[in-house]
Amino acid sequence: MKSAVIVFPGSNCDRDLAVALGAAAGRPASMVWHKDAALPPGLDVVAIPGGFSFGDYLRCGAIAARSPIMRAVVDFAHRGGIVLGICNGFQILIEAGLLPGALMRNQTLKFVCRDVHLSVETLQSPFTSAFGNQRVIRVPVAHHDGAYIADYALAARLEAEDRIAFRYVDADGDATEAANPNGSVGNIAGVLSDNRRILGMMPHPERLADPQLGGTDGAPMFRSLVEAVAEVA
Amino acid sequence: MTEPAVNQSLAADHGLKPDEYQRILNLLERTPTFTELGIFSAMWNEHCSYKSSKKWLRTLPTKGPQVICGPGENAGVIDIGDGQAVVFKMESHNHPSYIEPHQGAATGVGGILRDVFTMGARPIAAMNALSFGEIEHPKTRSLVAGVVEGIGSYGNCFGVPTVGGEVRFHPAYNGNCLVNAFAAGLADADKIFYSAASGVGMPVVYLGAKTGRDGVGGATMASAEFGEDAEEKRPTVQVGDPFTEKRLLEACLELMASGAVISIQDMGAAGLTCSAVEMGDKGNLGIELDLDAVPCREQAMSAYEMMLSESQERMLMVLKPEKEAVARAIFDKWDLDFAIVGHTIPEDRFLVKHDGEIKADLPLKALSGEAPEYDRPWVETSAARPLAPVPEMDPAEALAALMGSPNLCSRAWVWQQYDHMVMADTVVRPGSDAAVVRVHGTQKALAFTADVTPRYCKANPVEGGKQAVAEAFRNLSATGARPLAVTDNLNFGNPEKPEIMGQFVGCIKGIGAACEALDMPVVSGNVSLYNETNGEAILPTPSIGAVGLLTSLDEAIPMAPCAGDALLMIGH
Amino acid sequence: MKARVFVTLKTGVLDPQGEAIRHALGSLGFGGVESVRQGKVIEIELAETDPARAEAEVARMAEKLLANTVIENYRVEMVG
Amino acid sequence: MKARVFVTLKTGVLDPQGEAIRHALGSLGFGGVESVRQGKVIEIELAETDPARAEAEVARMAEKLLANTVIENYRVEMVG
Ligand SMILES: Nc1ncnc2c1ncn2[C@@H]1O[C@H](COP(=O)(O)OP(=O)(O)O)[C@@H](O)[C@H]1O
Repeated sequence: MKSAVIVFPGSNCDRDLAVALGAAAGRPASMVWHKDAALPPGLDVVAIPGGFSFGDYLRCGAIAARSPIMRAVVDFAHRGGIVLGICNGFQILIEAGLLPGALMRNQTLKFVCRDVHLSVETLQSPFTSAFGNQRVIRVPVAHHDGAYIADYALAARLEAEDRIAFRYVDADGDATEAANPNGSVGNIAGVLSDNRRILGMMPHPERLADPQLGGTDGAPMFRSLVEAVAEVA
Repeated sequence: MTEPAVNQSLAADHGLKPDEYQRILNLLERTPTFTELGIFSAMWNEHCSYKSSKKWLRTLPTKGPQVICGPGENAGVIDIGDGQAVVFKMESHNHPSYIEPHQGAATGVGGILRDVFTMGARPIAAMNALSFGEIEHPKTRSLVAGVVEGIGSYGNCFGVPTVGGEVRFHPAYNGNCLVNAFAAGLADADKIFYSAASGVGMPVVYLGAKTGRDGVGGATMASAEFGEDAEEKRPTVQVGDPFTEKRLLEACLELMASGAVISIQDMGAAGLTCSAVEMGDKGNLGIELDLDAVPCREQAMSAYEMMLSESQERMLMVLKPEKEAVARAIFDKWDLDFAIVGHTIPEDRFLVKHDGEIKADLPLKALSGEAPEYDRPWVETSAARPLAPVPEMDPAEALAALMGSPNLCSRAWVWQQYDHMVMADTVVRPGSDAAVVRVHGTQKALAFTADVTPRYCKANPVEGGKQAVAEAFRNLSATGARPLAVTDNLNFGNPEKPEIMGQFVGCIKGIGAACEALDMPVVSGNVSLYNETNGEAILPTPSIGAVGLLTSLDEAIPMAPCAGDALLMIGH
Repeated sequence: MKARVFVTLKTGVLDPQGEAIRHALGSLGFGGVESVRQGKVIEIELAETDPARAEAEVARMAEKLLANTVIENYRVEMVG
Repeated sequence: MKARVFVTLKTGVLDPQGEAIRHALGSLGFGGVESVRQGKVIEIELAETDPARAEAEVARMAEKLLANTVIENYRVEMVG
């Protein structure tokens, strides 16, 4: 798997994400600077990391979504490339129009950093196929603007098309209000594009993909990517 | 714009005592210019000169085989083996946080992070020790909310995990909260950067954000006791820009790797003044500055304003001239200002030019070397009154009351607002005795804790000082780490009062004795005095930030017990 | 020329910040506050001296960057 | 009655948001943007029907809560 991590000024989970991708793929991810106009050739996966691109000033992800490299990312996505956006990366994908909906300030108005439980809602995607029976996972969230907003029609369509990748749930797998850390509609934590090859999610699977950090529940996501890429090749 | 006439009363407005002003007149054998007066006031205030505390700080143990650099630089440096070093310091931002909690606390975090990365270290952990007034006090809630939000907003955006700290509530902080910020970073032991300039005719370069009129006079404010009108005066507070700081970090680390840096210093309080004087003083060189080249955010800034501005996210560097193009390209890449604003000169002189005029022409060494130093009178703290008898109560009720009390309840509501996992190396998260952060790419880890119990320090400063160090030591040990060294942030009231000075002296004696006994030298620190409102001092609060090393994560001791484990109590 | 761009949430989009302010005003004893909505105002100083051209330019800025038109409306006002 | 409160940073106070927007507009090819300042606008729906009383009440809200008067100015506008 050849992957690249896009680095914006203010990205701060770029290294973590590259480590997780690199560990799964057995080859390092390349780091691509936001001012570049093109992606390296032959990529399988483009990943947009968490952080505070451009300080998250104006709106989270808004300025990054309009930087030169994003035109190349949009082209890559339109050609069917696999694109993963985590946290700020999710916000950027939404601002770039690659995923529907909007992300707004957490309902508590506070930044929230803690572990949450997620249910893996679908295995039908290059990001989730390796979760297998492991349908409730524990990974951290760390964000201020993670409330996923979708109107009724959009939420219904995402549901009908099986494009909700993850939901916030309690340890038993129930999508309760208490399990929702930010006020997202329908406890939605991650969504897929209509071709299922773009995923945006607020939680950080890359932060729990190493036993020394207290868990590996995030690791299957990176394994899924490697398997999906290998299948095509 | 006409400058005010310089005389004793203007000097007094600058916080200079009559004998201090006389000292300046004797030194110069003339009246200083307005800009020069500003420079003296910045250099000679408590905050920069440590004039009340120096004598006592010198008594602290600062040496040990593990110490690469002790107090005196931007931060302390400790050897952690394998050619690596940990760089750390703690610093207060008390007064600014009381006036504008969010921005005050945020810029406090920004300042301490810069202290760490100017030395060439990438910050890997932050902590914060907070003291607020009683919960019921009308200001407490908004102060707590603002301070916690400010710390989070800065650290989270910058991308450093905030892994520990303290929160306490006590009426003694009603009019004067404490915000002490700690940061630690990692560097290669042979690639530490210091502030001493070297070489004559070397370019002095301004890096980072533009200069505005932020906090002009702020350093003076931070050292003056608050009066009734503190809320009315409302000096311009600085606004933090963590996004710029993050870029400044990346640009500085790239710059250092490029070999362009001779010396570097961050611009903190009275930025341009203190940083330029420090680089010259340490390198036994003079500095000439041409303020026309300083990148300004506002129009028509005077020399006085530029020399005293506290605008954040700025650095001053002495550059290897042949590397100018490389260095400039790095700052262009990160969209930051890069301007040559002067050069080093052979003679002992601080020359400041602006608009074709000489605005200041001072003997440079005297600015720090001749700063007043006081041996303030102090009295030993008298023995505390015995406590009232402890009421008899049901142990279960007592436990519930204790666990629900503001000072003992869970702090999760604080640390959950901080990204304590960014960088993906946090092995032990907040909520334990000390946090543990892995040294990236190795099996080593560092443990961090911040501790002090101010009521002990009030009752018996010497024992309270010892206790703070001992608690930090225990917290580190409990994770499996070997304690290495400490940084201290000494928060006290008005040192001109012998009882307060007595608390200060006592705490230092206790800290010194404990650090000596436990082989944990003090390698950096900060003093914040005049924490009083209407003559009411805070509790003596010498925060101790301590760092320990786990040579392998296999040595880590988890806190969560397993069913069936035996419970032992050790010690006495 | 100077322009102001007002960016506000579309009706129907939940505004947690506005809601929090309404609540806080209530606790501070301000009665009769029926609803609160929070938006942004962005003031832009332009070199352009022709009002019509400046206004059109600012509208393009709003469309392209300043507002997220999925959830926000914007309004441009020329100040002079 | 409806009121709008404009909250803007005092002159001289650093506005990182405005600066980032200015920079972004430049990269998007919008020339001639000399400065950008970002502020807040808070729209309040009040039960009060007397314009003068409503305005005075909103000014008090701004003073006490809506603006951080250490670094911000505010202006109240009645909409009707
Ligand atoms: N301001 C803060 N920021 C981050 N973590 C904090 C803060 N205050 C307390 N903590 C964390 O909460 C836990 C409990 O704090 P404290 O009661 O002071 O612990 P102890 O008494 O064991 O030193 C510790 O892990 C500490 O690091």
